Amino acid sequence: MIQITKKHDIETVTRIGWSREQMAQRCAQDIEDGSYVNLGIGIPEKVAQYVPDGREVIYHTENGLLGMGNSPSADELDPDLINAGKKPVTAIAGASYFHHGDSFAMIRGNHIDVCVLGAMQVSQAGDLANWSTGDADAIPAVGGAMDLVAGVKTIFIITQHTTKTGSAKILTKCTFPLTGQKVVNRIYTDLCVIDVTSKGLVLIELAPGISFEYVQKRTGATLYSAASLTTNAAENTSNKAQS
Amino acid sequence: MIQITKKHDIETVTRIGWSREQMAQRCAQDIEDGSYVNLGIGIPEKVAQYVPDGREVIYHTENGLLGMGNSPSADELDPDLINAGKKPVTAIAGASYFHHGDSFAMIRGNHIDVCVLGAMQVSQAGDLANWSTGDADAIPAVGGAMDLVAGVKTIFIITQHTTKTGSAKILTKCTFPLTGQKVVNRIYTDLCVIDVTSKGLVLIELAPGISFEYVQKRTGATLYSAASLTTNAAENTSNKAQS
Amino acid sequence: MIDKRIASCANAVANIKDGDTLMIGGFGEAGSPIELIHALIDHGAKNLTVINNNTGSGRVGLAALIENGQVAKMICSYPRTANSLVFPELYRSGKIELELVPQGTLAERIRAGGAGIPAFFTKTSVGTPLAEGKELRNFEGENYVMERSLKADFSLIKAKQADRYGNLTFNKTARNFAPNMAMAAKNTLVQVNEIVELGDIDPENVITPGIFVNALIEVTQPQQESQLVQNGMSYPEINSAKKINQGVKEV
Amino acid sequence: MIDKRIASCANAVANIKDGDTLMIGGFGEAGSPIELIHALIDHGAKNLTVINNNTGSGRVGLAALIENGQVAKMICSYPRTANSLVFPELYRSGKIELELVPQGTLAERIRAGGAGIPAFFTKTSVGTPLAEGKELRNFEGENYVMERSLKADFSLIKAKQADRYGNLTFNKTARNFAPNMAMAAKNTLVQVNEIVELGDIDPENVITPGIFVNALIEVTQPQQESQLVQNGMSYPEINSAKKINQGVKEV
Repeated sequence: MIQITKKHDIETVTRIGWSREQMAQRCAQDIEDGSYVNLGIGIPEKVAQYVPDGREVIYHTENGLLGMGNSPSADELDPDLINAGKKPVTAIAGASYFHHGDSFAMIRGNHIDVCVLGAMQVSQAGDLANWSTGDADAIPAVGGAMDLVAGVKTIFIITQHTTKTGSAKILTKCTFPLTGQKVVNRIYTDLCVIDVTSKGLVLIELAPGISFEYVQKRTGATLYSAASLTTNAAENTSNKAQS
Repeated sequence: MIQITKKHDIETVTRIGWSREQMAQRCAQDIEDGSYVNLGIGIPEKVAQYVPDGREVIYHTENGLLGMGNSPSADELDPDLINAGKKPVTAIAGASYFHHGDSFAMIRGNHIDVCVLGAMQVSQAGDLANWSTGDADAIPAVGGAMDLVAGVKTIFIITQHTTKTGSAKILTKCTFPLTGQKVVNRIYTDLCVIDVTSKGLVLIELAPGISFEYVQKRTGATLYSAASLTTNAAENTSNKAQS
Repeated sequence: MIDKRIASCANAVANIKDGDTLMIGGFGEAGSPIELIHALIDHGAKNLTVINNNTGSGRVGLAALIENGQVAKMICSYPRTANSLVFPELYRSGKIELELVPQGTLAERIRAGGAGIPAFFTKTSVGTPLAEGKELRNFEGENYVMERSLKADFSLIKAKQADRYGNLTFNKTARNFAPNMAMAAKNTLVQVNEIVELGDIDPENVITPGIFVNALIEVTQPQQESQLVQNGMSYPEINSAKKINQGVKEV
Repeated sequence: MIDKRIASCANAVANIKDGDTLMIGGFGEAGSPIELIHALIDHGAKNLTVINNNTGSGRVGLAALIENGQVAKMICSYPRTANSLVFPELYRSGKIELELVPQGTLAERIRAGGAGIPAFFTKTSVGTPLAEGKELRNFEGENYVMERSLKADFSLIKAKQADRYGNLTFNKTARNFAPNMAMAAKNTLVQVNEIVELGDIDPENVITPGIFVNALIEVTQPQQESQLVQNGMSYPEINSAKKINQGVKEV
């Protein structure tokens, strides 16, 4: 979260909480060894690079590849080998290609363990809105998002805690058209980590220097504090971020 | 059809009409060049060997092979390469293997041109009964028959015109449990060839020496004579059979 | 004799009629049969319904077909991309219809069309605007929406290898919708990089069996959509006979 | 680290519980995972529901599992074959339940179970006794029957090659139900002729991606059901440790 303070006409921009990289890094801690994982476009893509050493994770891209590797070097590049964001990728040893029917059978049939996606809004019930603002003039486009949230076992959301204008994105009820109902399991924001539980939104971890009250003020739904709430000391984590 | 005549205690067994081989041979004339064909167990299997030279036909076996070839020689034999009757087969150049889901998508999705099957009973509406006598003590077994008749474009039936005890198998209405409703297109018996049309059963060809009346007497439904009814001269065809 | 090889893309698309429904393979440019699409622009069939995951990019391939006014309706999951110039404008001005379908539901509706399944149930889109007007049904405590199959008059796809029976293999993620689309159309037209002898493709590795294929056109060096877009090309402007026939081997 | 190799068939089947639903691959003997089935006989789990196209032959493999009283119900399309001794007797004496399903509907119900589709419509069996009690529905003038998906606690299948991720290839028509069953079970146990290195199987030629596989047991020289039947063998009588472990390579 970026805070802008005006004092004597001098703008001071201060970063509070986790950066995009740190959000991806935090999320990556929760990707277990041996998982089959689908990463959405944007910050979710960054999760792969932070999965802790020693864990073997297989990446699925819904356009038809299990075992997606890194970006290709110039001579590896093949326009026929792309990810769901239509960017060139590679395939690891032990990969497999399949058609869309089979790829979405994999998704719809609950075979993928984790999907990490961005969000426009998340409700306290775990409803997700991430494909349309409902603007009549917008070109509606959904891609595989509705299939992923309906079919993948665990849905992680990575998102800024509020919109650029400071409005809450985590709400009692979404106002944008839904991508899916009761689908989100955990939310990683720049301020905290929140679990979606049957009792409501439970805050399980705070970014360095962030308080429960600070987060609650910027959330459009009631937050509960986990018994085991982790508070990260500001200095510790900024060290981490530099390392 | 076998006719048994008793005279002075001497039984004379006379074959009238087409033999099993000739029925298969007659049916094979109607398999067009370039067809995808599924052949049932029994007489239908024999059709492949009589398809006229110069026609290229691809055989499908529903357990997962398109491009089934002949029986294997001893050293070609692989118990993993079998047909729907669980007999060893071979695969031609240009064959493909697929799983049951895909194989029956091929069938159900109307992609196979012709299926040739045996019958217990056929009705004048084209209903087919060929999987069960409805006998309470019998072990019911259906295999792929219901899928084939529901999905294949053209269904040819090869059957003896009557049962061993002389009862009609071609009927106003089947009495045995159905395999499918209104599915049969053409029936090849030892006595004749019959088309199932919206107007009823139309006799289009007679075996050598067989008359319309002879067939009608052994049929449990009204037959109509095709304008173009082919009558095969007895001597001609018996020559053919010897050649 | 079964020989599905056709001399040219123009011959292959000749029977497409005004008002037909077409499935066009590809996810973005990967698997897009650009030479077949350009032949269809030359052909001129109008009032088409086109099923594709996207709506093309730049002013070539599918985007050019749309720009040329041949498409009345798109059925797709993601009609905008980084370089999508044509569709958004036509859509906003009400000149083209859009049926938006979740990507997996789109794939399964096509698969169902090819597999003789008129309708199926899926959890995807339940509780969202894309389930509106569709039948909902509860199975074992969960809600599902009923989706209908999709079929087409023609499918236009791109493959890597083919034999004269029409057995196909694909290249990497260019496979995407092609095997499903090949099953769901009355006529499947395939532009293929290489036509090989019968038996050259191991029967274990055939992805699309020839039974689903009607016509094969060998295009040994297909144009790359992203390169054409990058070079600011548009179709039919790039339609000098020489350019288009590059790589098309007459058979 | 993802390594799905398991030391023995006994280990693989250890978690199968009384009352579980099992899918067992194979069409006749082709693709039948006979070593896994024999391990399940040793294991002894009872009151099983078994989904297989047939009911086995002779007194080995699936037939032996049934004869051993472990199967309460069979879901299959063709429960009798030339050498089927065990099932008919038990069925006639009311000791085993049978759900008869057309072969293609069986395959599609399994495929649906793996693909997250709770129900679909098919023309197969309309107007026959096998459609009785099922919902009929008219789509565009044709009647279809609604069929529900099938899922299982375990699938037991046989493959040709595997890598440690569980990517599989199959041999010829032994492929049959295995790829669909691998998708439809919570746990898929695979006996495989050969375990190869990651990358040895071309990603284009993987038939079952590893995501659908839970355990791999290398059985380099599996027993051939027809030979055992021909030799009048029965299981567990042939269960000398030596015979059964023939060809099972410990990993």
